Amino acid sequence: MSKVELSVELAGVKLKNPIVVASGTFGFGREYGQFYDLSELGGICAKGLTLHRREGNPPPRIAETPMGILNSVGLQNPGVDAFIAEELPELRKHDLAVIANISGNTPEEYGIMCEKLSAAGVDMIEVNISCPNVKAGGLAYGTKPELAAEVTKVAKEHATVPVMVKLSPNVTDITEIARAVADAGADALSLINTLRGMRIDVNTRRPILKMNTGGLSGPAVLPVAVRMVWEVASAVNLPILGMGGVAKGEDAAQLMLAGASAVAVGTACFADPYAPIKVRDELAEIACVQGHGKVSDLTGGVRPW
Amino acid sequence: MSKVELSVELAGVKLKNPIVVASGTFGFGREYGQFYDLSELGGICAKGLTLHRREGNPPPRIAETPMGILNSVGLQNPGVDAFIAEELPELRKHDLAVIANISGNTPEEYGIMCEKLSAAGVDMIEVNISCPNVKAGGLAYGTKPELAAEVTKVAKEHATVPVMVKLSPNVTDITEIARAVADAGADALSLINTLRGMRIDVNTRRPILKMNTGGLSGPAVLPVAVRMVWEVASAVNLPILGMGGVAKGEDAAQLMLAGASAVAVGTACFADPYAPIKVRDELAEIACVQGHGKVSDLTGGVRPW
Amino acid sequence: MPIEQRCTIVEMTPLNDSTWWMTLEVGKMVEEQGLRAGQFLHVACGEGNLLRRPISVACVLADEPENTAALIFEVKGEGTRWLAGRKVGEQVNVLGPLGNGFSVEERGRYLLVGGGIGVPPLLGYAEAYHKNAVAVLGFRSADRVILAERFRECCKEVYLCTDDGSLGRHGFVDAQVRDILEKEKDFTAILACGPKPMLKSVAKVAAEYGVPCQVSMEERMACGVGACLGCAIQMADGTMKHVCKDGPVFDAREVEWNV
Amino acid sequence: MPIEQRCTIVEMTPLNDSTWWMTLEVGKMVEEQGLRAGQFLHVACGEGNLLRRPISVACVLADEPENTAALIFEVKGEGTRWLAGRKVGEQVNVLGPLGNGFSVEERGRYLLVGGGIGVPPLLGYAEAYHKNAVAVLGFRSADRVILAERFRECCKEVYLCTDDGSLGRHGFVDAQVRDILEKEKDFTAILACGPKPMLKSVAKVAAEYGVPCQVSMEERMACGVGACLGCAIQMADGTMKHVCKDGPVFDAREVEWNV
Ligand SMILES: Cc1cc2nc3c(=O)[nH]c(=O)nc-3n(C[C@H](O)[C@H](O)[C@H](O)COP(=O)(O)OP(=O)(O)OC[C@H]3O[C@@H](n4cnc5c(N)ncnc54)[C@H](O)[C@@H]3O)c2cc1C
Ligand SMILES: Cc1cc2nc3c(=O)[nH]c(=O)nc-3n(C[C@H](O)[C@H](O)[C@H](O)COP(=O)(O)OP(=O)(O)OC[C@H]3O[C@@H](n4cnc5c(N)ncnc54)[C@H](O)[C@@H]3O)c2cc1C
Ligand SMILES: Cc1cc2nc3c(=O)[nH]c(=O)nc-3n(C[C@H](O)[C@H](O)[C@H](O)COP(=O)(O)O)c2cc1C
Ligand SMILES: Cc1cc2nc3c(=O)[nH]c(=O)nc-3n(C[C@H](O)[C@H](O)[C@H](O)COP(=O)(O)O)c2cc1C
Ligand code: FES
Ligand code: FES
Repeated sequence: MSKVELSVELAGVKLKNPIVVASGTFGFGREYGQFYDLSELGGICAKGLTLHRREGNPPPRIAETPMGILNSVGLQNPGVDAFIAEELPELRKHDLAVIANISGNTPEEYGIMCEKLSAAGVDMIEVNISCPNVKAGGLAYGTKPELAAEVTKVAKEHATVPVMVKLSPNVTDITEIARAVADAGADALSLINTLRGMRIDVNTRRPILKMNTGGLSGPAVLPVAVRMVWEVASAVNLPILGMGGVAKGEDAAQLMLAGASAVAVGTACFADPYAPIKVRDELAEIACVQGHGKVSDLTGGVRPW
Repeated sequence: MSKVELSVELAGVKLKNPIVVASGTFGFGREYGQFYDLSELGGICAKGLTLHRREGNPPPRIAETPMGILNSVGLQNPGVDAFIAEELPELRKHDLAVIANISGNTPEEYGIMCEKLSAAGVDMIEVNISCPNVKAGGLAYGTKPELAAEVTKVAKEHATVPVMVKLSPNVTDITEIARAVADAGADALSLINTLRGMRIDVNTRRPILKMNTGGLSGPAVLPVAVRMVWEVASAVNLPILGMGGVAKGEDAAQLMLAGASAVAVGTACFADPYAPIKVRDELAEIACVQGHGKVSDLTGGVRPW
Repeated sequence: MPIEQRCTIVEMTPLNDSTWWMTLEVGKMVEEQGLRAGQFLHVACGEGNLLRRPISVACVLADEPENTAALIFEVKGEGTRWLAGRKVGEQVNVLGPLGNGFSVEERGRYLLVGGGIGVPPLLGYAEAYHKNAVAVLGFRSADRVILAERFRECCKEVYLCTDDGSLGRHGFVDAQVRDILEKEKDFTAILACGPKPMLKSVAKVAAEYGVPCQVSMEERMACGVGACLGCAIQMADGTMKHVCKDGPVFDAREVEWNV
Repeated sequence: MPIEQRCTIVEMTPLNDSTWWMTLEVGKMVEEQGLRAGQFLHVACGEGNLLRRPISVACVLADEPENTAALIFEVKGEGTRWLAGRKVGEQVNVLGPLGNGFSVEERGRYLLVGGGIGVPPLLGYAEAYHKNAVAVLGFRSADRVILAERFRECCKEVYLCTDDGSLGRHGFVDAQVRDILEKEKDFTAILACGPKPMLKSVAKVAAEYGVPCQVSMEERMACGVGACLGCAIQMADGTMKHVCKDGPVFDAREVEWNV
């Protein structure tokens, strides 16, 4: 289509285009890989891994809200070893950056996973300190600067590939956490994870989710994501993978203008498996119409009043 | 329609039905009073007042987002004296609870306004410690437990009518603020105010709002409001005016089940001036179908898993 | 392999005051992907609803009308209300074929057990085993009954039950199933679809009489293709399986019923 | 007093590749509320868009067709795209009448100055002052021109300008306005509608020649009725006024142009 240069760099990792798929919304790529070649994507943040296999939370795990969804999947995954043995080789058949997403119960667990994944040759590790669906650890790491810094430090010590830390939006001041994580040596930041929310079935009087609350994602959260990416980009000097509610090229352009180097598409895939491809093409079109040679020219280009 | 008892009590103030209109979305009632008699409403939270007249923020002040809007009105208002002289008498011609909403630059300003408004005979005062659109004070009070407590204490000392404190959702732990405010003597809590967000015009590369960021409201925030009302209701023993994204009776029922004694309708009015009336009737219908004698039976009725 | 497709509506008929029969031209899904009854389509339900809605395929016609599938759905909330407002000639966007459908043998003898809106996915099986299958269909009351005539046309026997006794046998389907199995257990399997409590009781009766039982389960879905892990159900062995990818049909013995 | 009304679309005609003429049956708004050109309707634009869109009334017909109003709009984003997709016979939900419209005298002589999609709200005034008003209409280029014939039919004189010179005078409308005022200043007032930079230049020229000037302003709106204080514009005296309630038409001298 357009002649815009699509490739971008995220903490030294080259992405052939700035569209990545968000962790937990795209599995390990097998399912949506039935619809198109995964090489169309810039990268994949794989489903969140833990050291050991987890079955996740009891159902129901999904509730719809106005232009959003709540989920309480709770990190169901086969464990980091199974990922390395069974999923990574499959992903490597395609030409896209593979970003492993990890959650630990202790800083040590993060360290072990970083070692294993670095050795296995993923392109990047996304350290999830912000998943609101796990009782142990999880959210607490993402809301306390010292803990966030500690996890980051351990991850950096054990990883030989770039470490990206994923921030929670459920905080008073996201720049405080961003700064702590940056000071601890993170190579990149990704944001936002889900906002905590709840939906109640008024007939049964039960929360729809068995965990009572869950994480809100989808278009509803886009304005919060844009604000936080802008704040974080203004506060720290690290590349950002922006996400939260992206469903159109314009949404991705907003996040890039706010300061993101690349953009992840998550919930939008559920309505439309082709969403990441469409977002990529529309984004290229926007850059093209605006006369940019490269999409990366958008990054940080917002002109605040 | 149904034979459900609609009246509820909020910190000793009797509302003929649980539907209040949210501060800043309904002016002082004059405009929507052209569409129906304001006596249809349980109450009105009047447009946020400051000690002195304010012109508010420069335009643009409104941006649309997926199922939400951002605003940066910034407390444009005629000042507390003009409200008492010109607006309160008009509102008093109708049969509804009048709740004055106040914002101050200092705890002292809150005190002075509480005195004046108590003397003028409003039914309740809603202390806004959470408006994200004002530079001085505003948000800071709502995000720091000690400051929130201080403002509450001063307000209580100067008010002779019940004091309701309005909480910000832009915090890591809303129960912490709620507890501080409860301990400082608040008679009720209202939540949620707007979530901070941003939208960028990708063609001009300018934020749409002249203030760059603004407050997100409307259906998009409903799941966050339900979660926070539930958390706060579980944490403190104060009546709650729930709000955030209510557009249907079911939404109001969710907030009541989560713990709200009454519910405010805000942004929904912009699309449909009759929204508060429809929400009221649909809520009554839900209570009726479920076989309740009174809508107030819904309050706190959620059965968490 | 699932595909995304805009399908033209060629029939839209109310079956009762809240249930619709919608026939869609599904084209390649039948020819190339082998769409069959008991699988489901993930249907986009208008701009106001972010998520697609899973609706089972009641039956598939390879011809007359060519390459069409019937979806039968009840209006529950906003998505199905939107769907019910569609008209013949309009298009709906669907993902499919999704899920597995019941696993059957060519010469099998099946006992079909459906409850309410769980009845439709059995229709294709009733038709496939012409005059060979036995059906037990349960509904809340006489005015909720759907598809009874069609099942009568193609089943060996059809037993109707209603919760309030306003038509057929008074009570739940599991009592009827018990009576049938009491007389003869010689079924290849029970194929059951309906609300979870019903499936649980039917599974229990089937186990008692040693008859294999397949159940079609429901869970709230996001992606519909196995990517989000949203539609988990608990298995008896403590693991989770996913309705959209591993189901919706499961062996009743594998399911953990006590949650 | 504004009312909420579902209005049937009785005409839907494209004026160029992105601009539509939509005639609505507005019933009581004309009879009882005295709807007139220059006021606006706040139009609900489908489930996907939370806010209504303000669209000016181009002209009102009390008869033939009875009690209708013409809205002329350009497709800009999702709301107007939805609106452009409506068909004759469908209904749209509108709030109105809203705002003030231009303030005019029965025997006045008006210079109408419109730019782009700011041209339509002047149409009603051109028609009301049959063969008495002078119009200056500016467009980006020849293919963007709308309503030129209709203005020619009812105005004394019509001057067309295009930014690129592809039709009429090359350049902006304010140059043309200057030339006209240079020859004769005897206008009751200038009535202007268009983008803010255009209004600013026209206001400047008007002030130079001492001709009263009314301008129709735009600002992003939520409620449309004066309740949310969203649509503020800055006044020269430092106060804020609101486009929906105090406007959209303001005396050009009252507006703060340097923001
Ligand atoms: C595999 C499968 C096959 C199905 N087949 C049929 C069928 O053939 N006919 C039919 O009428 N119904 C069927 N259902 C149920 C149907 O999907 C729901 O009734 C429908 O999604 C409700 O949507 P709504 O917008 O009307 O309700 P809402 O309550 O507004 O929906 C809100 C959200 O909850 C989900 N939801 C609500 N109820 C259910 C439910 N029972 N199961 C799963 N998700 C639900 C919706 O999908 C949506 O995401 C099936 C469900 C599954 C899982
Ligand atoms: C008093 C008034 C009268 C108007 N009359 C007309 C008319 O007669 N014909 C016409 O074509 N247009 C008119 N406009 C402009 C029209 O309202 C916008 O073009 C329209 O709202 C854009 O909506 P959208 O969904 O297509 O664009 P989007 O950009 O998707 O809209 C997003 C949001 O921004 C608002 N918005 C975007 N552009 C404008 C704008 N220029 N002015 C105000 N709000 C905007 C929308 O209302 C919506 O809330 C008028 C505006 C005002 C204030
Ligand atoms: C079903 C689901 C599962 C998710 N699982 C993870 C996860 O395992 N790890 C993680 O860091 N984020 C997870 N997320 C968060 C997303 O990666 C993303 O941050 C969030 O959904 C916002 O983007 P979106 O609005 O585009 O979906 C999950 C989100 C969803 C909806
Ligand atoms: C335009 C606008 C102005 C507002 N002004 C105020 C205000 O002055 N004081 C206040 O406490 N809240 C104010 N709010 C917040 C609302 O009262 C309410 O808390 C919020 O909008 C969430 O409810 P909703 O989604 O129903 O609108 C304002 C909201 C909007 C949209
Ligand atoms: S719905 Fe996503 S895994 Fe089943
Ligand atoms: S749009 Fe609400 S005051 Fe004008």
